[in-house]
Amino acid sequence: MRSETILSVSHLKQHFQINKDFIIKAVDGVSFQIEKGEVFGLVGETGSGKSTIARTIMGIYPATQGEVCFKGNKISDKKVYHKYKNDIHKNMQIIFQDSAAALNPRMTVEEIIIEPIIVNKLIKDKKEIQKKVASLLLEVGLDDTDKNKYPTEISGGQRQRVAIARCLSTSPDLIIADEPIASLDVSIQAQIITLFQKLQREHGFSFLLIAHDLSIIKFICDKVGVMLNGRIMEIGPTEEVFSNPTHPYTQSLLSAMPVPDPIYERNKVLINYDVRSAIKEAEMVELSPKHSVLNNFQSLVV
Amino acid sequence: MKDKSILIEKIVKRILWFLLSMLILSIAVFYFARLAPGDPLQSYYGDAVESMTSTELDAARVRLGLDGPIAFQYVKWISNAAQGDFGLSLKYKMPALNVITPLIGNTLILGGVAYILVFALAIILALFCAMHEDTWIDRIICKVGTAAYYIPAFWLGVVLVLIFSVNLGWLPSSGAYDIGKSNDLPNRIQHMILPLTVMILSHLWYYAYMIRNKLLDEIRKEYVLLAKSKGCTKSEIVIKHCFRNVAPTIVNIMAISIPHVLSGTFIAEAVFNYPGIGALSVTSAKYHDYNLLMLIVMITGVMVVSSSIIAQFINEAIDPRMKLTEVSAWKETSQTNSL
Amino acid sequence: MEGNFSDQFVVVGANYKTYQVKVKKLTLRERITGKPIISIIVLGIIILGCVFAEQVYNHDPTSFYLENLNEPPGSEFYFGTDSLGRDIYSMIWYGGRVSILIGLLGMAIITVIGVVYGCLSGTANKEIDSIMMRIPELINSIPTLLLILLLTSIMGAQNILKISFVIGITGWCGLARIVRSEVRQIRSSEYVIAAKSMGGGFFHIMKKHLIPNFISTIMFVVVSSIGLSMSMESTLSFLGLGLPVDVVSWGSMLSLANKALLSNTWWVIIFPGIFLITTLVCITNIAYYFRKETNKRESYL
Amino acid sequence: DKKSTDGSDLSNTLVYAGEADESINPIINKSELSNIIFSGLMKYDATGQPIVDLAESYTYDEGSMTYTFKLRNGVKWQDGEPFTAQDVVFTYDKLTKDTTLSASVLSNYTDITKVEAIDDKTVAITLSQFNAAMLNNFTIGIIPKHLLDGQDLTTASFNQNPVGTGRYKFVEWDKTGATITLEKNEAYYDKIPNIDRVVYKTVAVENTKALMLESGEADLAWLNANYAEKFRGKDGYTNIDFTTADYRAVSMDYRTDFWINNKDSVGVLNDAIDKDAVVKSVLNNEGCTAYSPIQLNAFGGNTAADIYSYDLNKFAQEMQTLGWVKGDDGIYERNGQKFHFTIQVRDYEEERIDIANVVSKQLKEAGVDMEIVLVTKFDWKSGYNGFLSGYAVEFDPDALYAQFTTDGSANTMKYSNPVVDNLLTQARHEKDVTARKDLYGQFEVAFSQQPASVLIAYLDGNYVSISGLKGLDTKRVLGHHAVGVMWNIEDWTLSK
Amino acid sequence: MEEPMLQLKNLSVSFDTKNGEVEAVRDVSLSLNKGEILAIVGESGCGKTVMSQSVLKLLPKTSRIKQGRIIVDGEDITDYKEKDMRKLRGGVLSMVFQDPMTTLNPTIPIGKQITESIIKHNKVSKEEAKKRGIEMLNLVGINKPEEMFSLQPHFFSGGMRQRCVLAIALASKPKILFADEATTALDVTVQAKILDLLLDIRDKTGISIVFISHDLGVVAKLADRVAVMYAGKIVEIGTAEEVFYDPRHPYVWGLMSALPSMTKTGKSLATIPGVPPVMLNPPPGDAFAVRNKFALAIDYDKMPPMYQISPTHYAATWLLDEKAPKIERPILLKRMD
Ligand SMILES: Nc1ncnc2c1ncn2[C@@H]1O[C@H](COP(=O)(O)OP(=O)(O)OP(=O)(O)O)[C@@H](O)[C@H]1O
Ligand SMILES: Nc1ncnc2c1ncn2[C@@H]1O[C@H](COP(=O)(O)OP(=O)(O)OP(=O)(O)O)[C@@H](O)[C@H]1O
Ligand SMILES: [Mg+2]
Ligand SMILES: [Mg+2]
Repeated sequence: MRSETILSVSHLKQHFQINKDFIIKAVDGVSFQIEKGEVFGLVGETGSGKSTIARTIMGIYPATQGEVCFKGNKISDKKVYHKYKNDIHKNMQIIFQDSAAALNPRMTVEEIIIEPIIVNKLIKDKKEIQKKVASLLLEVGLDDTDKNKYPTEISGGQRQRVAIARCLSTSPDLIIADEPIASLDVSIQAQIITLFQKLQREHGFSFLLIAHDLSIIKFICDKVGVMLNGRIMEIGPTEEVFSNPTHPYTQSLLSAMPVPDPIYERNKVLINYDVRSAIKEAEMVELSPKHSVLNNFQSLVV
Repeated sequence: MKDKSILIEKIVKRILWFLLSMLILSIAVFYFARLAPGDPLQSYYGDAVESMTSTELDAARVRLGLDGPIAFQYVKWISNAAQGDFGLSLKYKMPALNVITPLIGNTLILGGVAYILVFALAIILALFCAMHEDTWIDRIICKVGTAAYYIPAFWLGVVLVLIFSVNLGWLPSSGAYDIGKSNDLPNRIQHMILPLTVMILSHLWYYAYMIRNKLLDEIRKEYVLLAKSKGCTKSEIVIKHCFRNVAPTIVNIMAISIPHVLSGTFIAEAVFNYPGIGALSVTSAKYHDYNLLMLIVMITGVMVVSSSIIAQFINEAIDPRMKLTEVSAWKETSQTNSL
Repeated sequence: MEGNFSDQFVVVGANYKTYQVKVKKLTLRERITGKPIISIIVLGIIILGCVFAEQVYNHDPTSFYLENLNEPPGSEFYFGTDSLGRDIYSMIWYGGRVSILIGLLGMAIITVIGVVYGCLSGTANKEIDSIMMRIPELINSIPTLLLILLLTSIMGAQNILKISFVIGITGWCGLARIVRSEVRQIRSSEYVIAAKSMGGGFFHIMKKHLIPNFISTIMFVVVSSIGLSMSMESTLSFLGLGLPVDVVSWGSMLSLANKALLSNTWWVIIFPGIFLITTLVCITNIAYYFRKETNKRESYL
Repeated sequence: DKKSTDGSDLSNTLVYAGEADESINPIINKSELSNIIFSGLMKYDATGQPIVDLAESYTYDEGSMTYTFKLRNGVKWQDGEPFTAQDVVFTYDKLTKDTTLSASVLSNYTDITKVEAIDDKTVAITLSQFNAAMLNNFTIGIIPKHLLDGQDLTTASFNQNPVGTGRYKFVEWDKTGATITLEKNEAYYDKIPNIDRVVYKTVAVENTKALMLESGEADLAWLNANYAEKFRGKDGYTNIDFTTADYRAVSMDYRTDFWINNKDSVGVLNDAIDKDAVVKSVLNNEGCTAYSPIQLNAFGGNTAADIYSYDLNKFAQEMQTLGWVKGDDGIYERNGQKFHFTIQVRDYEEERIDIANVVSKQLKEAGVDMEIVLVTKFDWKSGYNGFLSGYAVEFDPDALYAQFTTDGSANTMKYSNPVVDNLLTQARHEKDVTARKDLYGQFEVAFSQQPASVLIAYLDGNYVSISGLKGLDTKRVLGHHAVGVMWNIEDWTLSK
Repeated sequence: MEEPMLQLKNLSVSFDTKNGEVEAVRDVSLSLNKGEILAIVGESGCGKTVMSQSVLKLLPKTSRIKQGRIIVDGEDITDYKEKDMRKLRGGVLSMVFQDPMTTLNPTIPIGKQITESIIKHNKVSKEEAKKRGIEMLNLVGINKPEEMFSLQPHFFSGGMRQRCVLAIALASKPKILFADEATTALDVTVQAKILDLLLDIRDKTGISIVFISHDLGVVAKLADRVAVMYAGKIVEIGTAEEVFYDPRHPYVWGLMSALPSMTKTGKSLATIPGVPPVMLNPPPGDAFAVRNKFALAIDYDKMPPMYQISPTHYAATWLLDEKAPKIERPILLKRMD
């Protein structure tokens, strides 16, 4: 059976007009698809447009060009978006990097978790809601006593769990996670990643996972896209991209990835990639059915 | 090349905005002033207006530009004003401009000196307090400053007069200068000491506290730690680093504080019988002296709007980041700017 | 306890014992240090005195005791009488009521206008926002006193409501600006984005996210606006724009300063002055406290 | 010598602190300054009787009802131009023919039908009917034709730069310093003053005048009773207490419905007001209670008109007779209407506010609600029921005519009483002095019975000067706001 | 043996807060040799920053050094007053902070910020200082340093700013550089370059570096020696090889196994349950015990001493006690090829 495409982004552009002479091309023609139950990773350095993609998909910014289809509906179109508004609100949720900023400090954990339910009027019965809260807390590994606390009273890891619980409360089909673990400690990171894995396995959620830590992408993602300056440089199954990085930028990124091995690290040679060497007009070239690379460098031999 | 055209465009934009603001301001004040009940003709003719016939009244209205609908009056006013004719003062029965001219200098001198002193002292005080945050001296200054700020200015003025003019006889109680001494600088300064004291005491803390708080925010920024780890002393950090960064804000505060300080001259002028447009504006509003009122409002408006434009240019010189954004001075400052 | 070594060196794994963090119970003293307790108490006393003025005063505050002009403070008239024989002591409690009422009304008007305007401007799009922000800028380019003069002359005879209205309507700009910038910040914060993306409407976001989050930031301004309104009232009284003459307020009492100081009746002027300034300083201390609370970061200096 | 011209030597300069003025022009407003800069055909003597001034002599022809003035020779305007009969004609033409002019004095001159210059030094003024006060009216200052011809008198820059024929000549109006400087007119045709210069300092706030006296910045000022009290017996100061014809009253506005309905209930209010207490407290005893608007005038003072006294029982009775009944709130009611009325009081006159306050309280206790509204300038359109007025009839009692006759030019309260109209008209045209006095006596009684206003008190004119100022003469009864103190300024001497 | 550049002897630093005493650094001893790079790793809140800032005495007034000594270049500076410290700061001790975006003064040109410290410590003329400043910019690898000298920070990218911060810190030739999470805010590619730069500078100038990080990968690249902190204490210290290839403390095991790069894809990560402790009144025993599946009973009651494993390798865990049961290390770092 062909797997179902949950999200498809094609030729998406997002340009910010700062003033008359100055446009930031935050996203400049990006295409990818996420199948049901798949974890898609986006890597790239700061400012490469990862968050902007996430926000454009969520409908926070109207797309400058290109289209976003959620479950086959072209939601980048305003009318379509409105038509499927309820479905989108319920089935697409976002988790942000900074759990402290993503949770309203004036709301209790419980209030935060049930906010999507209340807003979308999914459950009306008070008792039912209580039950739901309890089950969600359990699911993300929080204590029932935590529910009356405020975000400032719990640790960063717990906060991120609350954010996850909030997004699980509507059982979404797609979770967009924008650097959800970057602000966490190593030991807590592992807990959250494990939680993601569990959710994906048990509920079959699809993920769009944004990160700049390659090791995490490598660990959890089925597919990965490497971004630079608003464009995807290389996209493909994680295994393939990591074992056979073709684009020099991917190579440089991989070479820069720190590895906890002193001797290896000391002898490692960085691969430098000069962005300026890129050719402006370039096309994606397929290396394998799923692995493509942007041909904006000279040495590509297909 | 491109920079230059951007600059020109910016200046043009500012000037357009400036003109637009003055237009809106004049329309608003023109309209609102005329909403007030009471007959402007009475300011002009006094109680005699009672015995005037309706034809006489109509003729008088035409002569004074008070006939027709407000919009019509406004158009007449603005087209005259554009030619430098701001109409007749109803109370003083001479061109409004002539009423203002001999007095504006006084107010500008008093207000200007107070303005400079207030900010100079406020900055010094703020720097001092910020350097000694939460020590006893800072706390005392805060308390005394607050109390001084809240002592009603008019009351303070009277007390000062009683002490320094009446009892000690050191300083004159009123006026801008002694008879025949209009060119005698020391005499003028003598007359300004008490009004200045009142104006400074009643404004100083407001701004000192504002700047102090800005500085306190600033010394909580990380670059302070870097400066400190370089080996800079406290005062070097506050003066060379933090102060420089709050300078744009201070400039903005200064730009929009002009009406606030002018308000202060109203009271000082009233208490010390100091001839100036402050007292004049109170009278003009009370007497429905529309033309005079408009002129005064226009003058302060021009001062404020143009100074905020100047402030923006100064700020861009201090902090190039400002160039990227069109910051309106008003957005920058904190706290209420009332009084 | 010197236990058995082999007992001690046995693997027991995680969470064998739970350790409760001992959070020091704060003594009353510690709990109130840093809080403006004295200000609250003093203010409380003054407010209570004014609220129960009828019980506190011993003369009719509106009467002229024409036999007792300019009496110095004594056992009959605790704070003395003024040049028309009014009892200062009784007037203070009675007049404080008006002054405090004006302060509170002024604050209420400032807060309502400031918050609504700030929220609207803060949530509006860039163009509308920039237009909306120009309006207070324009208002602020006229000296407030002049503005108040204009408004009072439009509105005719004064009363407590009108004077509070005038003070309020000319004093909201600063608050609106703060609310606006707070709203701008909060609305681009991730929890608001999250709420939006889960379908939260404007009012939901306003109620649940915006207002609860800026309320502490604006407390300082809100509380200080009480004081500002009160002192503005006294200035207006001085300029002859205050309340009707038969309404006693601290402002109207203070505005007799000129007269009283010349006739050496210091009590006429000192007592209302002390009450006004004390009240204002107390209010400001409380406001400063709110300000400090919202900015608890440590100085790097 | 040079010293006296550089302006800073004040040893023979009188510094007078007074209220601010917008223009100095005798036609537009009568002020201390216009009185000494300008001079009229006639002037008042110490007792307030008109005597010749610019006119050397005059004759009155009963048949043609014409005054013929022979003008003094050699009089020069202060700018050097000769003073001629044309100037007189110009002035009176202005007063009688200029429609753009609207000054409160105009109705004094409505009887004039013709003004002509017979020659350079002779002027004939023809009336339509005899007017007993006309000689008084001829005291108005003459203005120079050569400077004002063809100009709008109200807005002419002349008003800030006046040229007259009086004892002092205008030197400078320093608006920046808020002073007006006058210098003695060396070319004056009569006694040249001793004091070289007069500097008039304009002051907006009443207490500033007292402060200026205290700190030596002023030599002479008119103070209210309370402030003047401070200087009594103080070293270096002299209190000069003039009698004035200036009284304070609660005047009603008979345009308003309240008084249209309750015209009969004005006089009775007198019974509820303890005027003595007002004089004692507010006026610090510097003044007396008032019962008639010409009580202190040579023609007035008919004690038969003093028909009211402070008596709350009597008041209650009268009110009952008038049909007023006290309501639950202690305020009288009649025909479903409360005895509540508003009066406007100007906010810069301390003693008026105090009077209003005390009176309001006293009335309140008696059962009448008088609400005070502070205004900066009186507003006749907003429907206030009255105002706290001040008037003075210091010279000819004919001033009453403009004030109290129906449609009189100064009848701001729209008072109308046929008896009063009749008496005042008669008196105006009565030639015999005793008969006139009798008519005014009748007027006082008639007025008392149905008063336009509730008269409260006469104020003394409490001037305070430095001790070195001598020659002020309290013989003269001063006018409103104690104006007229400089009537004999040429006799004053100053030593500092 | 050569005198160490920096020695901390039983250093404890506490904060007095409303809720009680926060023991941020507890009984830390370590030494740093000339030209050595010592990395301090540990999770958020474990006291890394407090420890390094206590050496420069940059901590707020609420802090105090409860016990222990700080010896810099043979000199005991524990009781130095502000005035004495000012001479040391910048001159001998220098610091680079985490976020290059906020640590530079936005309104002052980079050059001025660099020369400020040079002029302060070296009493040189402005021109001289400028020359040195440009040299410094050159050293940290900024192109066209003369032009960059007079530009404000906002003209620079994050990586360049961090280079500038480094230039400032190095400007007056300090002997010890503290780098507090100096590369955390940067992209991996930029980070790698800055790390190379640090190594390069160490080789050129012989400076000693205390490098604070929570990223074991970064530490592996840079450090000669590594100290792992947990809850204000150093739990293990040794050469990089020793700590990475032969860790002894269960916390370090936990950290290593939690790294995705140490785990096979598809397998689940070995997580450390629980959260790091609050430093307000920490528990009496090993603070890690409650999260440690190998915890011994004694861990809950008694603080483990530092056990020496090799002349350079120490660890504070009761597992190293001879009475303790032998426990198989759950993971072994497989060396990359
Ligand atoms: N609302 C906006 N208006 C203008 N420019 C924006 C806006 N949002 C993002 N940008 C710009 O778009 C570019 C891409 O930003 P984005 O946040 O998507 O990057 P990112 O890859 O998520 O970076 P990071 O790793 O720092 O989160 C940046 O240059 C940013 O400045
Ligand atoms: N000013 C302070 N007042 C009270 N406690 C403080 C203060 N500064 C730090 N602490 C506490 O000291 C402990 C150590 O903090 P420190 O900043 O050194 O941690 P860190 O290891 O640098 O963490 P991070 O990786 O987050 O920078 C923390 O528990 C913190 O709460
Ligand atoms: Mg991002
Ligand atoms: Mg840290």
